[in-house]
Order: sequence, then C-alpha cells, then structure tokens
Amino acid sequence: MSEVITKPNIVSAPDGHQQPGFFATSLEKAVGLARKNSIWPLPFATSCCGIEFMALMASHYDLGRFGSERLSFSPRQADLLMVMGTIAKKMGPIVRQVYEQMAEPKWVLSMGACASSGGIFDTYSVLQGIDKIIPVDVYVPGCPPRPEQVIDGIMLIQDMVGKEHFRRRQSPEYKDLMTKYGMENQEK
Amino acid sequence: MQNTPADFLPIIITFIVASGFVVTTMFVTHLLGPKRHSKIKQESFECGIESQGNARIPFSIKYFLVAILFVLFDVEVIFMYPWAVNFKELGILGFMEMGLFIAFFMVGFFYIMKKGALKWE
Amino acid sequence: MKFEADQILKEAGKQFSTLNLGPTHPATHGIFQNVLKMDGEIIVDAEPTVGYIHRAFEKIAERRPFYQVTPLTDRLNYCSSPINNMGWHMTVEKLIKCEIPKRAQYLRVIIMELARITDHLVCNSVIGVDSGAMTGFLYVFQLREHVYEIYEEICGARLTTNIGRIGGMERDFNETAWKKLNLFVEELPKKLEEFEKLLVRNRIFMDRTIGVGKISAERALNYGFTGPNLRATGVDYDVRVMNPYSSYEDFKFIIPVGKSGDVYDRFMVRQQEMWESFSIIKQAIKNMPDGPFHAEVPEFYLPPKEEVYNNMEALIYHFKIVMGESEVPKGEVYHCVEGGNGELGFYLISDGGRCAYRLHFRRPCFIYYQAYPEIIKGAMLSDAILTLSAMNVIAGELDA
Amino acid sequence: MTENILLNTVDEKLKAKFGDAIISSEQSYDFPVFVIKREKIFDVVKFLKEDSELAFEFLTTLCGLHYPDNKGQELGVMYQLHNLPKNWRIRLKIFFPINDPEVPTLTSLFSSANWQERQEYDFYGIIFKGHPDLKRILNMDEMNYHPMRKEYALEDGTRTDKDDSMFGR
Repeated sequence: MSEVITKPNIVSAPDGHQQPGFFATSLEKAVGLARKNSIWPLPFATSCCGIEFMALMASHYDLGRFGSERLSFSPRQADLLMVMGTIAKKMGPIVRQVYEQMAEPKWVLSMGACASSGGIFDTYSVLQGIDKIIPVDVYVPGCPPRPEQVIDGIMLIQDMVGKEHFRRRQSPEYKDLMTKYGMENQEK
Repeated sequence: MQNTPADFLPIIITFIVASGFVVTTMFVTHLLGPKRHSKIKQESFECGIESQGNARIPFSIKYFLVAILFVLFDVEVIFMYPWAVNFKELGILGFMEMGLFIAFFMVGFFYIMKKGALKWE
Repeated sequence: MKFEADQILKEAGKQFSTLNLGPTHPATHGIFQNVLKMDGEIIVDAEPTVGYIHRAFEKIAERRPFYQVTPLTDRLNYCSSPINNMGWHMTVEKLIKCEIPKRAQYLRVIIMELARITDHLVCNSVIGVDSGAMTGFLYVFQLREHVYEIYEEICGARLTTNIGRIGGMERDFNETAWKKLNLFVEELPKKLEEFEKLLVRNRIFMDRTIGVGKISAERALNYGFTGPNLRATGVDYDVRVMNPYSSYEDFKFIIPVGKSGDVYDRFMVRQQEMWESFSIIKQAIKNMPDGPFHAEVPEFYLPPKEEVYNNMEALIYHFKIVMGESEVPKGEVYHCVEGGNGELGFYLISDGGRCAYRLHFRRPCFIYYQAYPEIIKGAMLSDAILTLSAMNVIAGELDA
Repeated sequence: MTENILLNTVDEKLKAKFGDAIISSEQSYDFPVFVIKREKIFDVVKFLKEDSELAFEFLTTLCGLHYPDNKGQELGVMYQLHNLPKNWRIRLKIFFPINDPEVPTLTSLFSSANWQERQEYDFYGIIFKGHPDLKRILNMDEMNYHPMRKEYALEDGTRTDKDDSMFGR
C-alpha cells in the first residue's frame, strides 16, 4: 500500500448553494442523498448467483460499504429487489408478487445472464428474462457476474436513487410503464 | 425546596419537542414518499404465493404465556439498571434491598417452574 | 359475525394451523416450498414442492456436443462445480476408453478436494448461521475466496469453473497457482481450527443440533442417501473408496462416519472430511508425478491455440471438435464420482452422433430430499430449518 | 473379468427364477445389463433385493428412455441396483409401447423411487401404477405435454435475439 489512507472518503455533498455558514440544496437532492446510501436490498437469490451474492456480502467484497448492509427478506421493508439466478416459468408469478408487494419507491436489479435474458438456458421451462414480467432498472451481465460487476450495478442504482424526482412515480410515463406490465394504477 | 411551576418548563419543552419530532417526521414522510396502492399490495405477504385461509385462527396459549413471562422478567431487569449504576454509593444496604427484590421474583419464578408453564410440549 | 366465530370454534378442536415455508424464504437457502401442518410449534406434516428452478439440463444435454455439456455440469451443485466437471469428463473418457496420464489425475484430485472443502465450508457455516452463529460464516468465506483465487489461476472462473477437458487438463498449474495453493495449504489448518473452536464444543450449538433431524441407517439407505448424510448415519459408503477413480487408490485417507445421523453428526462428518481432503491435497502435492497433463486423444482434446495456428492437423482436429463431427463410439456408460452431497452419477447413452442420445444425471440432492418430510415430522419448526441446511440441499442440483 | 462372473451368476439366478421374462443379458462397459419384460419388473427387483446371496438393496437411480423409431418399444425405463457390501452394480431395462406407458411402481420396495418415478412421469409421461401421488414434480402443473420426448423442441420460441440462420440451423 503506497500511501496510508488517513481520512476516510466521506460521501460528497450534493450540488447546492454554498456560503460560509450555510448550505442550501433542493429537498429532492438531500432526500436522494439519504436514500442513495441506505438502500435495503431484497436478495431474491435462486441459484449460482446467490452464492456469488454471498461472496459479495462477505467481508472481502462487502456490500455493507455501500450502505446496503441490512438485507430484508420481506418485500415490505425492501427498496431494491435483486433478482439473482435463473427464474423458471414456475417462479415467474412469485417474482411478480414480491415485486408488487414492495413499498414505493422501489428499484429492480437483475443480476446474472439468467435473470436478465434467460442466459444459457433457452429451454421450455425457463423465463427468458425477468423484464417480461417486471420492469428492471439495472441489468448486470455475467454468469455469475463477479462481485465487482455487481457493485458496479449497485452504484448505477445508487445514481438513479440519488437523482429520483418526487413526482416520477406519478408521472404519465411511469403510469404507462405500469399498465404495460399489467399492474393497476389505483389512485387512492 | 419549593418547586414553582416554572421548574416544570424544561420537561414540557422536551415533551413537545419529542412529540413534535414524531408528528413532523410521520407527516413529512407521508407527504414526500410516493404512494401507489394496488389490490395485490394490500394482501398479506405469503413468501410469494397467494395467501389462503384466514390468518386469525386460534393458536395455543403457550405462546402468550411465554411472552408475558418474558415481559415480566424484563421489567424486573429494568429496575436493576439504576441500582447497578450507583451500586457503590448504595452500599450494603442497597445490595440487601435489591437482593430482597430479586428474592420475591425468585419465588414467582419457582412457582412458574413448578406449574410447568415453561415446558413446551 | 356469528358464523365466523362458530367456524373458528368448531375448528379449534384438533385443528392444525398450516404454515407456508414458501419459495422466497431466507431459511431455505434456495427455492423450495414446504407447506407445513403445525400443531403449535410441532410439525405434524410437511408437503414439499420443488422444481422452482428446473432448467431442463437433460434436454439441453441432448443438443450439445460433449465438450459443451461441461458448463452445464458446473451449474448442478454450484458450491463444488469442479467435481461435477471432472465427473462428466471421466464419464466421456470411460466411453472413449482413453487412459489419462498420472499427472493429470493428480491435478484433478487436488482440484476436486479443493472443491469438496469449499462445499463443506459453505454447508457447515450455514448450519452455524441457521443456529444463530453468524461469525463462523464470515471467517470461513475468507477461505473460500482464497480457493476462488486458485481456480482463477487455473481456469479463469471463480464459481462456475468449467475446469479440465475431456482427456486431461486444459493447462498445467502455472507458477502463481502453485504459490497460492501452498499459501492456502499453510493457512487452512489454522482457520479451520478457529472455525471448529467456535462451534464444535459450543453449548448452544450442541443443544440445537444433537438429536435433531435424525434418520436411521436403514431408512437412509431406503431413501437412497449417499454422501455425508449417509455417512452420518453410520454407513461408510464413499465412491472414492468403493470404486476409485482418477487414482484415488494411491492416497491414504479415512472415511469419517457418524453414529446417529443427526445434524451434529452431519456437521462433524463434513468437518472431518475437510481434514481428510486437506491431507489428500498435501499428499497429492508431495508426490506429484511429472509428465504430460493431458492424454493423446486428438479428436477429443482441444489442441492449444498456438498449435492450431501453425500446424495443419491441430487445425483440423480443432475444427472437428468444435463443430462436433468427431466420431464418438456407440454405447452406454454410467460413471459416478463422490460429489459434495453424495454419489453424483452420469448415465450417458451415445449413438455415435454429434451429441449424447440421452444423458441422465443421478442427482444426490433430488434423491435424498424426499426424506425431508419424514425427518421433520414431530420436530420443532426451528429444528426443521436446521435439518434443511444440514442436509445441504442445493436447488441447482435438485431441480436440474 | 470380474464383471462377467457377476453377469453370469445374476443371469443364472434370474433365468432359473423367471425363465423367459429375461429377454437379454449382456455386458456393457462395466455394467451387466438385463432387458426384462415390463410385467415382471416388480417381481425381478423384489427377488434381487430379498435374495440372500444377491441382496441388491440400494436403488442407485432410475431414468426414462425414448426411442421413437423402434416400433412397439418406444418408451423404456432403466433401473440401476447396487449391492453395497459386495460392490456389485447391475442395470435393468424394460421397454414398452408409447400408447400404453403403464409400469408397476417400485415405491413399496425403495422409497427413493417415489420422486424419481414422478420425474419420469413428468418428463416422459410414463404412468407408474400404484404410485402414492403421481403428479408433475419439476415442471409447472399446467404443462400439457411431456417435454423430454424426442419430438418436442428444446427452446420455447420466445427468444428473438438468437436467429438460427447464423448457426446453420
């Protein structure tokens, strides 16, 4: 290690108006900063990618450095649905049910070739990619992807979370996306 | 030592600030957080499949019994904290007093053991 | 509502509540569903459902040339994929009756024993996690990372390794692979002992695992148990000793055997097997013969790239293998290896064509998971979850 | 060769007991293979399991076979039995027409056959008479065909990114 890191790198402040004594930024950016660094993933691990997720959570590649230390296995407290591994057609309705029961705002990361596009299993029993049943935000290629690749995917998700507008989930494009996937848009 | 009503001011202020914090955070998150209701979201989470049957079915009293006993002995431990903090100042008198306090609980505990409340089968 | 109350009262007689240990559940370490009929905390009946990641391996294997089936096999038991790869390669070598050199066999033994250690590391640490001891898992995963680095030196992949070729190894261990292997061999005993000290004499762990998930040897054999779960019941059946393959007869190792077939015995059998695998690796490193690392089977063994580019036969063989035109002898062969979970068998029928006519995998997980309802009947719910992780049921191998 | 001895000993005992129910017996690589009439399979396996000298008490595996071109014998089932103490392994095969895929179940002899028979029912549509609950195990229950039969394709056709012309298919 050439030079010893003395000061841990603190998350940089969002762009805002900086004057001596005060700092002003939009509420969206401040809330985005908070959400970005405290994503609770739901590890929907089915096959080999699940073991690579174990490596990702263990001490060597530690996902806890990115604030996603706390896994939530129930969709109620999850922000990020990480679908890892092959999703068979028998498993499709279950992925969709778990996605629907997640609280807004929610994001989906599809890890591995099997989840993203059916991967090497182009067979009668495998769902060819989970974007056929739920909208996916980030696809991580690889079979299984290396933990570094997944961390790159997680950082992409963090950018999206950081820049999310409050009105996005009520915007017409989002509503069309939902109706495209057949998810009803009951207002109140 | 006469305490005038003004002495209670700090307590009221802390109480207001505490409840104020709770109310504002609840209100702000309700306002800021995006909401999207759907029928499926209202259903209970059943590991991914549709839930069948009624969740409100009678279950055995043993669960309730163990829970209540835990609460009871947990409260007992709460009384020990202040004693443990200034353990030195209270000296032998405080020690004996707390010993008596624990003895009363031990009688109750012995009763529970004899009645077999903790036996699970 | 009057009717509602009556209905519940009538049901209160001897009504069992059903609990769904469903597909997405943190405790099932994979995708299985068990609808449990419960009387309070005691399980009265369990009805398992599997097939949630059925990927039709056997159908794919009928459409792939022989060397392309290897990536399939390392997604069977993905905690110890090199063993499955080697098992498949040995099946084809048995079909084409090719004898691979001693050095390649010894290299294969090292890799298979490394894979067995990693498989048992994950299983034993997950037994710890399920009985509440999380630290063991984090210590032990560090060891697994070091084995990943050794795999990367040999075949470039971490988990789904696709290691070895039909007829030997794709390349010899290079300098850093030997260095990392020796580093791992020095470091393993210390770390393994540390992990053992955490759990083996741990009062809570012993109370949680001794006498839990018992199965008798006779019932285990009837259910087709093989591997550590069978050895935990007292039957010393190990394929490496029963019909030795890849020169396992040259190594001295004992088969650890349990007595009562409960979770503690399974844990101890796997722990002891790790020590045995460790000693096998040391023996293999010590008397590693030199010589070629692959057999002369040109129409099956992919020639190295530099040969392909500058001499004619290698180019022709390369083309024939890749397009799958190399003529394969007709016949049917069954070969089994001692996988992480038991006897992993490959039943291959080849009609001389480009691909296997029929390839059936004998998957130990699929066969012994049938006994799960019988084992957990009458047990507590938390014991059932501990039994599931102690049987090391891997979804990929179960639903292949 | 030790295998041939095993082949002959088992062959004699079976021929003595069952006569013409044993259609053929030959040595394939290191396995003696016996082709048996479908009706007698239960009795043969029961005899092999309970016979004191043979004692094949371990069912290694069983799997379905499909040969579409030999008429009248399209479907088949392969059983592998293993005598653990003596380390003897044998393979039994039965063949039967595709329009009457009835086979007696072995679940009463080996509990390990339960799910394996369900898997072969799921893959090939072989109906095991007397099986406790014969229903699909790996595929979805709504699947109306048996996918492992030779005439069905591997892919389910929803993939658009793989155009076969590049692969010469």
